[in-house]
Amino acid sequence: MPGLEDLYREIILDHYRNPRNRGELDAPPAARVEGFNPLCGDEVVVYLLVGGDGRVADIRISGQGCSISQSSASMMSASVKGKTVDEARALIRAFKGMMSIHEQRLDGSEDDAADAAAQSEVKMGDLEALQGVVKFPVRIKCATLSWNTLAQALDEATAPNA
Amino acid sequence: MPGLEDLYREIILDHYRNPRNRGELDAPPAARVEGFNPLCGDEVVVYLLVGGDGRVADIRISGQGCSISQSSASMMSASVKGKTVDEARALIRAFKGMMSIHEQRLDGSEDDAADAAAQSEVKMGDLEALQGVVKFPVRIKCATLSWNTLAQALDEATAPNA
Amino acid sequence: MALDVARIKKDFPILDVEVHGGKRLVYLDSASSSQKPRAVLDAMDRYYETTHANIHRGVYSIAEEATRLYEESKTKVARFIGAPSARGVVYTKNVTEAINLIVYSWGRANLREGDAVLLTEMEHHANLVPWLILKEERGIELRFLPMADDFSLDLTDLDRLVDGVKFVSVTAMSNVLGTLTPVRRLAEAAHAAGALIAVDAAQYVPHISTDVVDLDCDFLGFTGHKMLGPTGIGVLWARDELLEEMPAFLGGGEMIRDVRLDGWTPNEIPWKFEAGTPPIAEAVGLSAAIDYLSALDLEAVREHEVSLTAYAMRSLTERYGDDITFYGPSEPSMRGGVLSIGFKGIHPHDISQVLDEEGVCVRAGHHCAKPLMRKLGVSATARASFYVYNDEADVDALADGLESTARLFG
Amino acid sequence: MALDVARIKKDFPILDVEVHGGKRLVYLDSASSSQKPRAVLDAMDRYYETTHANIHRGVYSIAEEATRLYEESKTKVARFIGAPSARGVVYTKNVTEAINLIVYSWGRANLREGDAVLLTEMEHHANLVPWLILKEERGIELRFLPMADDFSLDLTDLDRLVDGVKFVSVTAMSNVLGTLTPVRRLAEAAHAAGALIAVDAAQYVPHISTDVVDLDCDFLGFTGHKMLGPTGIGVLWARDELLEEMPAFLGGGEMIRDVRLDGWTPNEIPWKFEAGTPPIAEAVGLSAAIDYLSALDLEAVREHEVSLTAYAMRSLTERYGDDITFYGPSEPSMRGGVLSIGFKGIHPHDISQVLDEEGVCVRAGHHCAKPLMRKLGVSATARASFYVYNDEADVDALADGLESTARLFG
Ligand SMILES: Cc1ncc(COP(=O)(O)O)c(C=O)c1O
Ligand SMILES: Cc1ncc(COP(=O)(O)O)c(C=O)c1O
Repeated sequence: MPGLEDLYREIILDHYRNPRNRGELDAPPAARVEGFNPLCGDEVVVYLLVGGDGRVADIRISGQGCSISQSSASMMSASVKGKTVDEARALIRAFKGMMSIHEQRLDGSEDDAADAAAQSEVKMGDLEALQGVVKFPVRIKCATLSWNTLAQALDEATAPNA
Repeated sequence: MPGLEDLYREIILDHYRNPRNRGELDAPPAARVEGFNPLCGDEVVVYLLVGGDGRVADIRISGQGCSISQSSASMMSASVKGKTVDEARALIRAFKGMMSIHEQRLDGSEDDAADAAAQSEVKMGDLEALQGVVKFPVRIKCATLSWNTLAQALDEATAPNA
Repeated sequence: MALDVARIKKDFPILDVEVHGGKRLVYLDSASSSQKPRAVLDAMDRYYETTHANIHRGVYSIAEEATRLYEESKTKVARFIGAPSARGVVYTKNVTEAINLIVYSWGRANLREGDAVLLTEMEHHANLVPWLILKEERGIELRFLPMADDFSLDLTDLDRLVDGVKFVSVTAMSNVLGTLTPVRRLAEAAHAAGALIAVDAAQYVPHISTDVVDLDCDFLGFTGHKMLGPTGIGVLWARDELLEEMPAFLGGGEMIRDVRLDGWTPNEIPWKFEAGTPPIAEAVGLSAAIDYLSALDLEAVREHEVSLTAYAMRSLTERYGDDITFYGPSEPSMRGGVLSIGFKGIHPHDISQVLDEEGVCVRAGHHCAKPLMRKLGVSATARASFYVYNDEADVDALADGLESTARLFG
Repeated sequence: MALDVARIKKDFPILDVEVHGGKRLVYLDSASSSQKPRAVLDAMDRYYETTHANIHRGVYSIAEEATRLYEESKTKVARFIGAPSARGVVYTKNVTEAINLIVYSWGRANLREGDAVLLTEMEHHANLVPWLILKEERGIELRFLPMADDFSLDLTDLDRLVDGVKFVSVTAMSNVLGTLTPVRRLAEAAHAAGALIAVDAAQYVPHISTDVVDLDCDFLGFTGHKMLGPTGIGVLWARDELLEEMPAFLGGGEMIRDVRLDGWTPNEIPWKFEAGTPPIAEAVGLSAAIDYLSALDLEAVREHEVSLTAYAMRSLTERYGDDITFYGPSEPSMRGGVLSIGFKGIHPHDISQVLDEEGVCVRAGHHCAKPLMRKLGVSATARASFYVYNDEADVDALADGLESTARLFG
């Protein structure tokens, strides 16, 4: 049985207590996407502004959730700010690779393989602290909520008609 | 565990091998009613002729079934022939009283009490041989099939517009 | 007579389990699913080891005995809820299926566009989603009795809301708030309005002596796994006459009288509503669970839970004052042993996670009552719930665990 | 490798039972329901004694472990039937519910008056009555592939019958005749006609290695209690894309993503179709049953049953000649281990009753296939059926028992 210290690392608690990039942006011009965890009712709203240079010019997070979903969102916002859209997408893949539990898959899912590859190429930095969540399967969705929402926001911000 | 000899008494096997009143009657004037055991698919057809004197003038049985349903039908036909409609009805009640398993009832059902009373007043004769069936609950419906069908036939034969 | 909880605990093997390196398991999630006493497990094992066969169709003796055990189980269920006979007892896989059966069979046969059904804002999804599905399909109207500020059911507008409805379907006890609803009064109002009433008694039957005649309801549903019984079995009770009239729901073996390639005729009730092989071993387990509960005596069970709830509310308040919020009626005798709490604004997931580390199991989430959570203005609560095997030491473990939570997140 | 039946028998506690004063139990009714090995009972006990909690919603560790065991069970089921993923595996209470799910959800969403569905004359009521109910409701047309004189499925008119149908639903093996139907060929015909195909594999999956990709079917249903597993659990497998499109069936907890008082959104598959608390312990038991069967090896199981069926047909014919009739294909390799017999015109009830006295359990009746019985021209048959724990001594006991029957009724 993994202990709580694997889950609630100091840096996670820090992001939970002092969330970065908390707030809202005008949408439009920003993309605004809501994410939702049906298990617990947690909600996250991602506001994303991609600049003319194809980089994440600004990002804000609102919504409510547990320490894992809140800190993951906070760390996510800090880590993608200033990144190009492609870099952000690679980071999402890498993060989800880190979070995926392979045991319940029957087929060697290609997505997983790609995620794992992405993971090995991308520097995760502080995000590694969230790795302990994998040992608590119920909480994985808490950790990935904001990342899935970011993926949608990136799609929206870069859609041809946006 | 009751032994088979409780179920397959000699007299029952005799009625099974040599069924009495087997055949059909013209209907009308006879009442013709089909009975049906969904458990096993057994079918019995009772042909009943009630005379002007209110007595069972003739009765015939057709259909197919197991030894218990066949012999019970045969014994039933022999025992009601010549009886008045009321006597036949009393016999049905008495027979069903003998066959009822009380353990599964929650309420003191009045029908049961009446059946039991009827049973004590009516002479069952050979029919007593079927009492052993009660120990084989699944077979009770085999034994009562022809009697339930007779009850319907009596209703039909004595209906105002018949 | 008070429950001898120390002795009762010994009957539940799982309570001997140690978690997280030597922590005693403190199970406070019986509103989600109860634990099972050895007597229930033994009854099912004995059934499988000596008697198992498919029922209703077999002439040979183990099949006959299996059939007898199955039907005896229904007789026990009928007695347990004061039903006049076992003919009104239908086994389903859980209470959710029982409610769906009502909606699919009675609902679809009787409700047309514009017909109104009255529910409450406190319903579990099990007594809401089936009606929402019918609403989409048929355009029926759903009305809701609201929750009052004191977490009771607000009856102020009952007369207006019940007027003209064809059906009323209400929980007897909220699985989030612990609120007991006034079922008899609602039944009276329903019947006065010419409507039928169904009661979701999933949280009621396991804890409070139930009499369907007394409650004057037309349908009552509950679920085996919340009353010391196994998973895989639920109960729908209904008045015989209603079951007689209602069209069949699931089709298959057992529920027919005759089948031809071009048509079929239904079996007698209750079997008309039991298509296919029923949960036989589960029925045997439910029998044993009812025996166990009856031996404890439901009055004593209720008394125990009220006093444990009172103790929990008192001791948590003494220790945490305004840092703790109870979502539910403040008077223990007006509620069940289900305690939804908010604590220092800490997310229920985090509370439950930290408590787990101490061996304390509480549920965190929306408890399948999202509309009610919205009304409460929270996305989740942490919920502790009590049953026959819980005692004050369990409550103390919860209180201690909250302290660890506060230390980490406070 | 041949099955070591003597060893296998030891794994099934019920086979040690003595009936009627010292008679060994000779269980020949596995087509109705199989017996359970100790490993299955132990797995369920262990679950209840160490892990039970409601699944999917709990953060604490036993709830997490219960969830893992439940999902692992689905993964095992998926592997066992060659399904590409566990996402297509829905747990129901039995296969009857699985088929009703297809008819209520896919059927009601896709079939209108006049649309045709193709079944066979050999269907169990489970794969007939749900369609008859839909026919009454919607006026769909039902067509039937007939039984041939040699008890095989008559494909002479397949092209004509399949032409224009929207759905095909067929048994993979008749529970009366033992007839194996050519599922792959039927799937090909269905797909060529633009129809989907569902397979009732209740009598197939327990006995014959199954690969849904190979069979090329769209839906496949089977039931736990016929494959060494517990009562109270069935399986519907379907192609992911179909489940995605199909509307929900039963409404309640677990199957939702969000619920408001005025609407709801469904959960992902497969949970969209699992309303309420599922059969959790039963899923654990089914896991253990699959492990047990897999360890025996399905090829060996099939071989064993073919040779036992061959032995039974041979020895009964040697002993009783024309006095015995087999309703079913004469070639053992073309059939399952289900032997419906007629004997000297003695009613099957009486046969079964006398056999019971000798400890031999066979089923007497219409086996939930009344239209087929009518076609056979009988109201009932006596049916012996074989599984992994049966051997030639069991068949000999059956043959001896028939002699007692003849003595009493011949
Ligand atoms: C071919 C077939 N289909 C369906 C069923 C129904 O199974 P269950 O009663 O478990 O739903 C059976 C068994 O009775 C069967 O043999
Ligand atoms: C009030 C209420 N109704 C219905 C249910 C659903 O019970 P089940 O999941 O056994 O169908 C529950 C429990 O989750 C409940 O608390």
